[in-house]
Amino acid sequence: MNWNDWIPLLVVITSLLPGLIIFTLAEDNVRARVMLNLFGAFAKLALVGLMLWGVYFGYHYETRLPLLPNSDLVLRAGPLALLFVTLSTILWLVTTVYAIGYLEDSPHRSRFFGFFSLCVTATVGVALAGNLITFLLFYELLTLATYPLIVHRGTEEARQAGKTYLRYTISGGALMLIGTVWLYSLTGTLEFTPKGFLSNIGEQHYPALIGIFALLITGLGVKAALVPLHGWLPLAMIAPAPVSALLHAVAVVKAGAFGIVRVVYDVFGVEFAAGLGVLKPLAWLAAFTIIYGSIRALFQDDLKRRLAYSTISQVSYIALGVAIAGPIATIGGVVHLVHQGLMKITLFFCAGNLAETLGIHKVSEMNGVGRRMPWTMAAFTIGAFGMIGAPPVAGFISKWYLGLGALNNDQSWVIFVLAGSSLLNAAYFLPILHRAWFMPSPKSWPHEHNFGNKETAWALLLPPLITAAMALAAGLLVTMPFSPLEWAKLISVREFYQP
Amino acid sequence: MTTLIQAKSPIPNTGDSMNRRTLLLILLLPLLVIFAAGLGYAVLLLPEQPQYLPNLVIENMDQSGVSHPVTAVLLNFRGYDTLLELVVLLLALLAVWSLNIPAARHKAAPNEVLDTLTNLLTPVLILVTAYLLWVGAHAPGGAFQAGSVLAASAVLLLLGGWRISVKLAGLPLRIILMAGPAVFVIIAVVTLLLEGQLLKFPPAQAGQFIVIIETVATVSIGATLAALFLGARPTATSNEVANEIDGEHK
Amino acid sequence: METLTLLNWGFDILLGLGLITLALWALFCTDLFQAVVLFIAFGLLMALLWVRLDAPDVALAEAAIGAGLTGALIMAALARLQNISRNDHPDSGEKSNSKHGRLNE
Amino acid sequence: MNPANFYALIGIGLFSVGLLGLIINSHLLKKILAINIMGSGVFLVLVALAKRAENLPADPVPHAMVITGIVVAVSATALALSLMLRVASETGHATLPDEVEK
Amino acid sequence: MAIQDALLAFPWAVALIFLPLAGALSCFLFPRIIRTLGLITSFSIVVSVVGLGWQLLEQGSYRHTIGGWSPPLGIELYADGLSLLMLATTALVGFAISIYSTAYFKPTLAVKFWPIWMCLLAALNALFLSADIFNLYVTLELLGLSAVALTALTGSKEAFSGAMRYLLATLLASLAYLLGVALLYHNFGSVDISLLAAQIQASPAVWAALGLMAAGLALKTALFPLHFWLPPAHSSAPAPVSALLSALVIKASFYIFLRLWFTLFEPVVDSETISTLLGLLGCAAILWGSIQALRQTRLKLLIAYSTVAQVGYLFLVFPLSASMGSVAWNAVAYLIISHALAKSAMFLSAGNMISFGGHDRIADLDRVVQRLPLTAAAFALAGVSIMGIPPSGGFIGKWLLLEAAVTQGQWYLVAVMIIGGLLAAAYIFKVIGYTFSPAKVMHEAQSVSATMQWPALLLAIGAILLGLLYVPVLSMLSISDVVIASGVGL
Repeated sequence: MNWNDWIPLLVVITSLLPGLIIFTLAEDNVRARVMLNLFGAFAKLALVGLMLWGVYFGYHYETRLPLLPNSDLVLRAGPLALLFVTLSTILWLVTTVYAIGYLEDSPHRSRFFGFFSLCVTATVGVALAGNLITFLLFYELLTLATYPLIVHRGTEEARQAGKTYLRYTISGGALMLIGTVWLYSLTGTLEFTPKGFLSNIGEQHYPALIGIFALLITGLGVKAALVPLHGWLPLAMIAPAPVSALLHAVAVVKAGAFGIVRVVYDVFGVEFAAGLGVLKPLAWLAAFTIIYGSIRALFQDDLKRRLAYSTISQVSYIALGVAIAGPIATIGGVVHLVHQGLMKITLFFCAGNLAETLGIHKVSEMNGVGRRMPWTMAAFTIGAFGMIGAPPVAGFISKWYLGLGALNNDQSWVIFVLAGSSLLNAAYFLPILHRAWFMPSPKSWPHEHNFGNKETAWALLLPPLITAAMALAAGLLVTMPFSPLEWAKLISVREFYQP
Repeated sequence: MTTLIQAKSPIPNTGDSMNRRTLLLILLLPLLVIFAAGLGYAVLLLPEQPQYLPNLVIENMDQSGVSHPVTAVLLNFRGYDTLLELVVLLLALLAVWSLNIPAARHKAAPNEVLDTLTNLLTPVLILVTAYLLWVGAHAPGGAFQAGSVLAASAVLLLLGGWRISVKLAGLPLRIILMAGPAVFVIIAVVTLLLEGQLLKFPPAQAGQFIVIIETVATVSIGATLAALFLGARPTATSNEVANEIDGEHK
Repeated sequence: METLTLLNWGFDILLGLGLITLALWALFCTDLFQAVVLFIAFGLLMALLWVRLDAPDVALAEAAIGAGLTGALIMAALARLQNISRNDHPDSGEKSNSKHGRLNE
Repeated sequence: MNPANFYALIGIGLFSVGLLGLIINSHLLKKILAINIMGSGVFLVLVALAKRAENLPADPVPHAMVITGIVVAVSATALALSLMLRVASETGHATLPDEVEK
Repeated sequence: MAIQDALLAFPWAVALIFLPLAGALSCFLFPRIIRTLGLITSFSIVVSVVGLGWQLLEQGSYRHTIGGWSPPLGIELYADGLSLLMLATTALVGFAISIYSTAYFKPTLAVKFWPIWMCLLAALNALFLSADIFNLYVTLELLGLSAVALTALTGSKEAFSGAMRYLLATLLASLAYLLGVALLYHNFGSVDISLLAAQIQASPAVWAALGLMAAGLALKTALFPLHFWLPPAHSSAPAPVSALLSALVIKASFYIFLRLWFTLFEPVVDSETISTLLGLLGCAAILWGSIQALRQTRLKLLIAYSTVAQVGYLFLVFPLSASMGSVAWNAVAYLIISHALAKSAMFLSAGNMISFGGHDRIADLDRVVQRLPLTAAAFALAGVSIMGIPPSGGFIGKWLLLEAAVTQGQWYLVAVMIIGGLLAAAYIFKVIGYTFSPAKVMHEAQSVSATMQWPALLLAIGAILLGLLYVPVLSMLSISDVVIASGVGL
C-alpha cells in the first residue's frame, strides 16, 4: 500500500476537514474561513491534477477501507471518475470565490460554508466511489449536506422547499438502497467494473435484474431530475445563488446523472443492459424530459426558474447519450457532463449578479441590462449560446457527438429530439439576450447596489467570466490533450469499448 | 394479553368504569381459563422430579458450614442471589425515600393497651429474633425471618409513636441500613482475594462467615423493613425535608 | 391409612379452595379495607400451606414478611390513602383531566 | 394426582386469579394486591412441585428461591404502595390516568 | 509480562458487578461527595470493560463459578462476545450519562439519583454476565425497581403515574418470567442455561415456559402491543433517566430474550410460525411506533415512540435468523448498540433543549435549537443513525437486516423496514427543520453547561462512527464457545 493509494482519500478529506473545522469557527472570523476554503480547494486541485497526469499514463489510484462484510469503502480514480472530480473541483473553487463575495455579511456563514464543503466532499466521493455501496454512502451524504443549504435562508418558503427536496431525495435513496441490497444478494459483489459484473448471471434472474435497474434508475433519476421525478428542482431555486449554481452544475443533479452512467456502464454493462432491453425506455424518458423541460422553461418569467427547467432538460442529454448505447454517443453524453456544468454555472452566476447588483429576478426586468452590466451579460450570452448548441461554444460539441452516435446506432429519432430542444433553447434564451442588449433600459433598476465604477464586485464578476472562458475554450480547443472531449474519448476507449 | 392493553392503553376512558369492567370480564374470562388450563396441563405432564440437584445439596452439606439445607442454599450455594436480594431490599428503601412520602402525621394518642403491649412484646420479639437467627444454622429460621421479626418489633414501637432520635437519623442509621449488603460485598471480595473465587468460603470457616453475614443482615433487614413501614425518610431537620421537596419540583 | 389419606385430601382441598376463594374475594370485594383484611388472611393461610408442604422456612418467612409486614405496609398505606382522600384537593377532577390532556399528546 | 400437583394447580389458579384482578381492577391498591397474589401463586408452584416425589424430602433449592422471591415481593410492594400514595396525592385518585374511578 | 498475566487473570467480570454495588453503597453513605463517587465508579466500569474485552480476545469466553459450586448447585458468571458488547455499550452510555447527570441534577435530587443509578448499573452488568435463569430473575427485579424509582424522580404527576404503570408492567413481566423458571426447574432440575440447553426437548412444560418467559420479556422490552407503558414512563422521566431507560434497560430484557431463544430454546423454536409471529409484531411495532412518533407534538414523547419503533427492528431478527443466522445476528447486535448510542444522545439533547427553553413543544423549538448548536448537531447526527442513513451504525444494522430479508425473499419485511426508515426521516426532520428557521429573541433562557452538551454530541458521533467500525465490533461479537445450528455464535 504505497502512498498513491491514499490520494483518492486525501482528495475527499481536503474538503471534509476544512468543512468540519469551519463549523467551529466564529461567525466573524472571515479570514480563517476564506483561508481554509481556498487552501482546501487548491490542495484538492493539485491532487486531482496529479491524478489526471498519472491516470493518463496508466497509473492506478485506489483507496480501500473495510465498511461492510466483503464490500469495502472503495475510492478509485478511473478516467470517468476523474472527469467528474476535476469538474467539481474546479467549479468548487470558482463557486467558493463567488459565494464569499455573494454572502458578504449575511448571517450563519460558518454554517453555510461548512455544509458547502460537506456538499463538495460528497460530490467528490460520489465521483470516486469504486463500488455501489460507497456510491450510495456519499449519495446520501450529499442529500443531507445539501438540505441545510437549500433551507439556508430559513424562510417558511425555504422550509417547504427543503421538505419537498427531502421527500424526493430520501425516498429515492430508499429505492436505491433496496436495489443495491437486492443486487448484492444476487451477485455478492458491488464492485464497479468496466462492462459491468452481471454478464455471468443466470437467465432466471433477468426479471429481478430489470427490477433492480428500475429501482436504481428511479433512485438516481430523482436527483438527475428526470421527469416525473423533477418536482423538487424548481422549488430548490429558493436557495442562495451559489448554491443553486453548484446544485445545478455539479453537485446534486450531476451526481444523479453520473450515477446513471455508472449504473449503465459499470454495473450492468452497456451491452448487457441493451440486451435486457432497459436502455430504450431510459432513452425515451430522457428524450421526453429534454423536450418537456425546454417547453416548461419557455413559460417561466422568473430567471432562475427558467434556468432550472433548462437544467432539467440539459442534464437528460447525459442520460440520453448513455442510453443510446454506442461509443460516440457515450462520448457525447459524458462530455456534456462537463460542458453543461461550465455553461450552466456561468448562467447562474450571472443571474446571481443581476439579483445582487440590480435586484433583477425576472426576465421581464432585464431590458437593456447589457449596457449596465456588459461583462456579466457577455458571459451570460456565451453560456446561452452554449446551451442552444451554437458553435463554437462547448454545447455544440456534445450535441454533435450525440447526433453522430444516434446515427451510428441508427436511432435517427434522436436527431429530431436534439433539433427540437435546440430550437426550444433558442426560443427561451434569445429573447433574454434580445432584451438585454437591444431593449432600452428603464429609468431605475428594482433594487440597485453601488459598486463604484465597476459594474459589480470582483468576487462576483470574475467567476462567471472564468467559467464562460472555459466553456468557450472547451469548444474551441477540442483537439488539445486533456480537453474534456479528448478525455471523454479516452474514457470511452479505456472503460467501455476497449477492443 | 391484548385485553391488558385495552385496560392500560393511554386512551382516556370516558364510559363509566363498571360497564367497562364487565365487558373486560366477559372478554377475559375465557382467555384466562384457557391460559390456566394450558398451564395446568403442562404441570401435570411434568416428568418425574429430578433428584440430581437435591442429592447434590445433601452431599455438599458438610462443606457448606451449616446443617440446614435451605440456609446452606441461601447463603452458600446460591449466596450470590441472596446478596443481590439484600441490595434489592435496600434499593426499595432508597426508592421509597426518593418519593418524599409526607410523614404519617398521626401523633400517637396515649393508648395504654398499645403501650403495654409494646413494652411486653418488644423484648420478647427481640428474643425471638435472636433465636431465629441462631437456629437458622441447623433448623428452619435465618436472617430474613429474624430480620422481619425484628422489624415487627420496630413497627410496634413506631405505632407507639416512637421515632428514631435526630442524632441517629443521619449517618448512623444509614450505616445500619447498608451494613447487611456491605458486609456481604466485603466478604465476597475478601473470599475472591483469598480463594480466587467469589463467595467461596473455605469449608472450615464457612460457618463463621455465614454467621457474620446473617447477624449483620438481620439487623439491616429489620431496620430496612421498619424504615419501609415508616415511609418518610427520617431526616435530621425538618427544613431539610422542605428544601428536598422543592428540589423535587424544580 | 385409607381414612388418613382421605382426611389429608379433604384438608388439601379445603385449603386450596379456601385460598382461591380468599383471593377472589379480596380482589373483587368493593370495600378496600375488607380487601386488605382478606389479603392478610390469605397470607396466613399461605403460611399454613407452606407448613403443609414441608417448607417451614418459607412458612416463617411468609408469616413474618408475606402476611405480617406486607399486611402492615398495606394497612398503613390504606390509612394514608384515606387521609389523602379525606382532605382531598377540590380541583382533583380538573387535575386529572389536564393530565389526560398531557398524557395523550 | 398427588397433593404436590394439586397445589401446583392451585398455584396456577392463584396466578390466573391475580392476573384477572390486575386487569379488571382500576384501583391501584387492588392492583398491588393482585400482583402479590400472583406472586404467591408462582411461589406455590415452585414449592409444591419441589415435593413431587413421594416419601422423599422436599427439594430445598426452590424453598430458598421462594424466600428470595418473598423478600423481593415485599420490596416491590413497598415501592408500589408509596408510588400509589404519590399518585393519589398528586391527582386526587389512586388510579391510573386512563382508568379514573370517581 | 508478569503484570500482563496478572491483568489477564484478573476477574474483570466480577469487578463489573461489584464496583457499581460498592459505588451504590458508598453513594448512599457519603452524600457529600456523591458526584465524585458516581463518576469514579462509572469510569472504573469503563476500565473494567476494556479489561474484560482484552481478556476475552486473548482467552475466549469467560466463566466464573461463584462460591466454587459449579452448576447446577451454584451460580456461574459467563461472558462472551454478546455479553461483552452489551457491557461495553452499558459502560460507554452509562459513563456519558453520568457526566451529564453531574450537571443535570440539583444537589437535593443528586442525593437520590446516584445510589439508585449505581444499583441500576450493577443490575445491568450482573444481568449481562449471568448464566442462570433464576439469578437473571433477581437481576431483572433489581433492574426494574431501580428503573421505576428513577422514572419517578421528576416529581411531576405524569412521572408518578408513568412510573406506577411501569412498575405494574415490570412486576407482572417478572412474575410471568419466574413462573417459566419454575416450570423449567421442575422439568430439568437446574436453572443453569447451558445445563438446561443440554437436555431440553419439546414438552408441554417447555412450551409453557417459553410462552411465559417470552411474554414477560416482550412486555419488559415493550414489544408492540405490550408497549403501552413505555411512552408515559420514558417521556416523563428526567432526561438522563429517559436516555438510560431507552438505551439500556429495555435492551437488557431483549438480551435475555435473545439468549434464551438462541441457546436455551433453540431446538424447540425452530418452527416457522412463532418466529414469523414475532416478526409480524416487530413490523407492527415499527409502523405503529413511527406513525405515533410522527403525530406527537412533544419532543420527548416523539423520541419515546421512536423507541417503540426501533424495538420493532430488533424483533425482525427472529424470522430472519432461520437460514441466515449469522447475518441477522450481527444485524441485531449492531442495531442494539447503535440505537443505544443514538437514542441516548437524542434524549440527552432533548433534556438540554428543555432545560434551556423550559418546554419541549416541537413547534416552538426553533428558538431553542438556534442557541444550542452542539445539541442540535447531536440530535441531527443521532437522527441520521436512527433513520439508517449511511454512514452510521443504524445503516449497517439495517443493511444487514435488509440483506437477510432480500436473500430469503421476505419482501414484506423489506417493505416495512424501508417505510419505517422513511417515517423515521419524517419525524426526525420534523424537529431538525426548525433548526434553520430564523430564531426570534429568547426569553427565560437558561444557559446549558458544556458538561450537558458534549456527552450528547459524543454519543451521537459514536453512533455515526459505528458505521465505520464494522470489523472490530464483529470480531468482538464472534467471541463464543457455543455455536448453534443456525450458525449463530453465542
